[in-house]
Amino acid sequence: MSKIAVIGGGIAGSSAAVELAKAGNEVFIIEKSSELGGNVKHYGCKAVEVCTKCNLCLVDDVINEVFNNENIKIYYKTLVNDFYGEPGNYTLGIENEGNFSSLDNLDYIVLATGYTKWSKLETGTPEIYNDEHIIWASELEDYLENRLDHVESEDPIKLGYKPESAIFIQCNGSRSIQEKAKYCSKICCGYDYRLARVLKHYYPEIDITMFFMDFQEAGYLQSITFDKLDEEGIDYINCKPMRIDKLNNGLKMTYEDQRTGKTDEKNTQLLILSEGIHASDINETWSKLFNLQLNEYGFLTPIEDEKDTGVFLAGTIKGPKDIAMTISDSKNVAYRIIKQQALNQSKI
Amino acid sequence: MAEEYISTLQKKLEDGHFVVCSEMGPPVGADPDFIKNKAHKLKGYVDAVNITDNQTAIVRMSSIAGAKIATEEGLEMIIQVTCRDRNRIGLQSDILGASSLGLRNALLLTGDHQVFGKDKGSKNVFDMGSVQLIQVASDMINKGVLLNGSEMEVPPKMFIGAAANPFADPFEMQMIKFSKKIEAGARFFQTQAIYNIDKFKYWMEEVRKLGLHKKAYILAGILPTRSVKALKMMKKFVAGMDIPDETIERMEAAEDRKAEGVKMAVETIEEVKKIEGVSGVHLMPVAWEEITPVVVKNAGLYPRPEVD
Amino acid sequence: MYDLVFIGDSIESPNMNTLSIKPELLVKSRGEIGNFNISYKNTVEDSQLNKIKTSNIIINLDTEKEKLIEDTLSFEEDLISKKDDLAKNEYILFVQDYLKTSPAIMSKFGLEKAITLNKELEKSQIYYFYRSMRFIDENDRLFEEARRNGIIFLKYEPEGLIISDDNKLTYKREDIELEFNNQIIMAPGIKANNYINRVARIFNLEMGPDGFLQPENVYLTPTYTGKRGIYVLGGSRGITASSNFEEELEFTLNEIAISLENIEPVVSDERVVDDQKCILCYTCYRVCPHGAVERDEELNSMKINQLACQGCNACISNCPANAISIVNEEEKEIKQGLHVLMRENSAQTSFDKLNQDKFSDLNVETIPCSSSIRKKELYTYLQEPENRLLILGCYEESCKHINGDKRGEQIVDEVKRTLEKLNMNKDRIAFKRISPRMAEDLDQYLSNWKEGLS
Amino acid sequence: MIVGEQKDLNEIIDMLGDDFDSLLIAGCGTCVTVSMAGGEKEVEALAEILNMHYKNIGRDVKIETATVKRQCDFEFLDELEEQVKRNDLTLSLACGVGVQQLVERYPDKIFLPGLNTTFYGATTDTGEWSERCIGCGNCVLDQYFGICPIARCSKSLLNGPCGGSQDGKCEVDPEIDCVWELIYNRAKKLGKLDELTKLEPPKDWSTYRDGGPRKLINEEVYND
Repeated sequence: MSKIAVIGGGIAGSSAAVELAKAGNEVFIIEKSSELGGNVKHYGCKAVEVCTKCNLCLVDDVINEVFNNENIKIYYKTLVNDFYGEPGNYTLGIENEGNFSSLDNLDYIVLATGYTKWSKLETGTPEIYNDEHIIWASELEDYLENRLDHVESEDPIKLGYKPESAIFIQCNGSRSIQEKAKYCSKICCGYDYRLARVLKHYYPEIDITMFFMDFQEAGYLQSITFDKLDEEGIDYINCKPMRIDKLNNGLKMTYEDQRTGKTDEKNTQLLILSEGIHASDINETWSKLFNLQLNEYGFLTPIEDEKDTGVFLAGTIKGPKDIAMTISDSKNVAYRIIKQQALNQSKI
Repeated sequence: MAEEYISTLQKKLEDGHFVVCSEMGPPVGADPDFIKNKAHKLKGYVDAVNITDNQTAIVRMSSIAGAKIATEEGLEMIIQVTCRDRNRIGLQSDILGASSLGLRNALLLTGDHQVFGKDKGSKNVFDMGSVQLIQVASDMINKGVLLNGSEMEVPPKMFIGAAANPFADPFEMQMIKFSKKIEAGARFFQTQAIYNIDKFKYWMEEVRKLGLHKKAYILAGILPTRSVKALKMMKKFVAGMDIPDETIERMEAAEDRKAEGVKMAVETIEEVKKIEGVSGVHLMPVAWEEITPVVVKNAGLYPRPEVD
Repeated sequence: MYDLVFIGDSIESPNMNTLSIKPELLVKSRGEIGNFNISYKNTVEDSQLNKIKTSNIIINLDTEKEKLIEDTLSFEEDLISKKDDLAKNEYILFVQDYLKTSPAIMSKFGLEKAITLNKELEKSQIYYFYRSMRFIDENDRLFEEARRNGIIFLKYEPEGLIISDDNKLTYKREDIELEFNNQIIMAPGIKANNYINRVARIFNLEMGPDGFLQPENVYLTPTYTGKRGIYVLGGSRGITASSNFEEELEFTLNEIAISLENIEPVVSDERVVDDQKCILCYTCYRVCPHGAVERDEELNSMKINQLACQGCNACISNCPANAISIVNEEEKEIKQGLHVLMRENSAQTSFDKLNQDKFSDLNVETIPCSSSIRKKELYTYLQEPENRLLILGCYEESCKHINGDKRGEQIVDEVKRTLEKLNMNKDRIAFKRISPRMAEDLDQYLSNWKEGLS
Repeated sequence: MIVGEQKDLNEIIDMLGDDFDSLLIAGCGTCVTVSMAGGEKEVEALAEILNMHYKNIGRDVKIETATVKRQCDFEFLDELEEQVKRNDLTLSLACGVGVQQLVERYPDKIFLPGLNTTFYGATTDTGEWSERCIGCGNCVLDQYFGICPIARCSKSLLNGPCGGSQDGKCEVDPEIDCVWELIYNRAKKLGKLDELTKLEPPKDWSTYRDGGPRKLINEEVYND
């Protein structure tokens, strides 16, 4: 049995904590906010008759397991501000609403502080994005938490109006050199597709267009392919729009249609912007505190072997991942620690 | 083939005439004039007329009774006998009765299943199937014995025919069954209605490969229609009917659909006439029997040859 | 005793005692996680059976690749050895996503091959036709490198790429039309392994879409089957599964390593079959989503493997002989009024977020799965005319017990039909699907239902 | 195995009538349990359904249940003696054989059938059974490569498919496989298609019901 601190109570931290606790370890989750669940804690279900494998159920399961496991202690509203010691005997300095204390005799540290949504960044969000007709995909996700699926309602997802058209722009804040995010965030196409299906479910007449660059395999949603999307009547346009203009009651998108090579326009009432996964600011602090490598995009990788340092990285702190991948990655981290414990045990 | 002719239909076929057969449905009722009227309209235009045996499993006047009435009006008739409603006792009895009434042609069939009719709750018999019925009838006629081995002093006289469906599946198995019918004693065949002429040509090619066209006469089934609806209904509901979409499109595009229906029938007759091994046609307009003379004339098959 | 048996190709698994069995040689499997008994032959012709035991099983069958068009080359072929022939072509045409979208792993192969070939063949221009590039591993970098090296990428719509019978390729867009008569190199069509059905039958596993082995279900990620201790990897899981092969492999081997240390039952209460009542009809075997039931060859009765059982009770509610029960199950007290049966981790999670006082007048019962409802008990409850029942299950494909939601709904539908026949109000029983993230919806629905509104 | 299905609920209620105060529902634990029509689970559910119904229409009826291993053997029926005697009516959820055995064992009592005995069949899917044999008394499976055209062809044709066979389906119902397609495919696979060219004479049906109700005696064990 070891004492292990998990920094971050999102999906990654919670998943790792559960596996470590199940193996009999004493686990401390250090969470900066007042609840577990991280970035997706208020996202709503995207099932429309059939589940679309957004994996939020898995998140809730993991969090329920955290609550039900006696080996896990959660520190809410707590920040980490110091780290010292040696492998097998680390100390973390923590701060809870101005009160400073420390966690001692820690055998392992799991860093799982996740990512930052592009929308939360100070850079890169043009003025027009404040328009009421433009929402972030994550805002729509939050709307869905309050949707009325089984109850008759004029406005089942509480948008405040019945949208006749919706446009999604993918790869927003990703695959862009200017945004310091040349990579693909891996999650947006799958999420946007699911959101589009929910919109189609409630507003069967709605006209949906997606601007995309390229299409990811949508994680474990194996049945999503271009062929499928075509069938569902979603219009896919292969480019990022060149310009967005305000209209009286909506927006005008100007884009170059690669299919025809011509410039075209399209109006919409609702513009949904996907948001790339960006490295969290705190990664810089962690890189110094825990001696980790910061890559060109701000994500972290270990410098020394994790097995030797006892400091492990879990989830999107390392780069873009969807929920399912984050869970399996974090469980893997836990398993590596457990294996290491077994090895250490056998040495003794 | 036999030197003496059992029926005029047989003689015309053996003389090498391109034969025209037609079909009539007896009434749901006991009115003999119904048959007589139909007979008058067909007389002179066709060489022989089938009279159906409770087709699509709907109760009608018996085929034998109807055939007798029509014969008296001067038509050469082909009775139909199906295995759905009678066991081997009834079937053999009917063949004897029909022959004694002077009816000389019989088309022996398995019969439509009763689910297609109005008496879905009836019990079917199917003591035998068409192949077996052909064999039994053939032995009655040629050997003078019943299925149970009893000999008859006066055996029946019948020219035996059967049905063939070039469009049913599995193709090869259907061909085996076709051969079996010939082996059992079928002397002429009437085919399912032809809309897919290419498939029919292919089927005839296979028939010729096996030399079967030399062992029995094949009459190509022609079904004149006058509406898109009828075509679509048949395509959807009549099992074993092969109606290409182009046929339906053609009918849809036609201004005068009746004329188009006749034209299509005539074109098909002209096509099948060119095929080696086709000895005639069998016209089977559904609920449009009055069109038979028109089709026969337009196809240049009028007047019909006379035999003694 | 092996730690792990691979059905199909073996994969290096450090510190584990493994064996690999070809799917065509697999004959029989019995038992459960920690103790599978497997019989297999050495060759197809062989009649001698080898019997081994293993703790875990990974089904690792490759997909079947088929050439979509005759006389083309494949992304997977050794193209370098054919470079002299290829050099005769002025243009070389790479095509992916033909007929069906190709998985990301195929883009990777295609890009790698195109880049290598481009370096070897100075005089040929490479065109790469695709509908969508999908990014895993190094694809991003490869794509960029390929473009930098002068490979021309052309994106097409389904109707915009035509390959004729004599392999002439026409590329059409509104503004351009190109025609080529050159060597085509294509991503192969991908199908499930030919032995998948055999393997599924032997292990009693539910099939997934397109003839692969993993049903669409959120709880089966990443490599689970419904059956504990049996995992599906790569080409046996699904078309796109190869894309994350490395991560999935590590995850699976780790899970196995943990299970080798200690395997706990998922449920604490044992489900048992009464061997005097069992008539061996195999209904439980067929309905169990976790492959936990098999025939007890000694007792001449079915039995439930306790480690494999995940407690959904589908076997109990479906057993026509009432032969299966939960050990020490307490007799339920029938409370009158409004009764809500809640699936434990979906509806219950949502319900827990609500103001409980508002619903204190409801009899709320947690059930492991909607398939656990028993017809007889529902009728017993509906005896009193004022009693009403609501069953809250999971959304399709998000049921932990694979298809328990559907079974539950079928039972409710049956009860509704009965009520209707008896001229009774069929809406006295209702089935609804609620996910853990639908608290708001559940709140309003329950409020309405209480008032008899729904 | 004998496959059965429960009669329509209202038919059962009408059949039971108004003239009784107590009812025994008797299940059968073999064939009809497998086809989920008359085993203990169905017996108990039906009892609750009828309880609910009689309560709803304000009638006081006492319902008991019992399920024996097989209703087609007297020895099992003896287990039911007390229950049969103390109830006005017995509704049997066995096949038609079981109901008649009950009548023979307890000639003074009334027994009603709760099932329709449908056919001899196999479980072809979870909750699905299909007819495979009609018990003609003279098996011909050797001639048709193990697939029975008597039971599985709508017209029991022995010499090949009728003209209504299309795309492997029967003209009577597109849900039914054309058995001749199955026979043909299997013959072809086995390389024995020529065996199907043999002309099959009319079948001797005297071993079927057409020879009158049948009885079978096993000389080896028969109590002469």
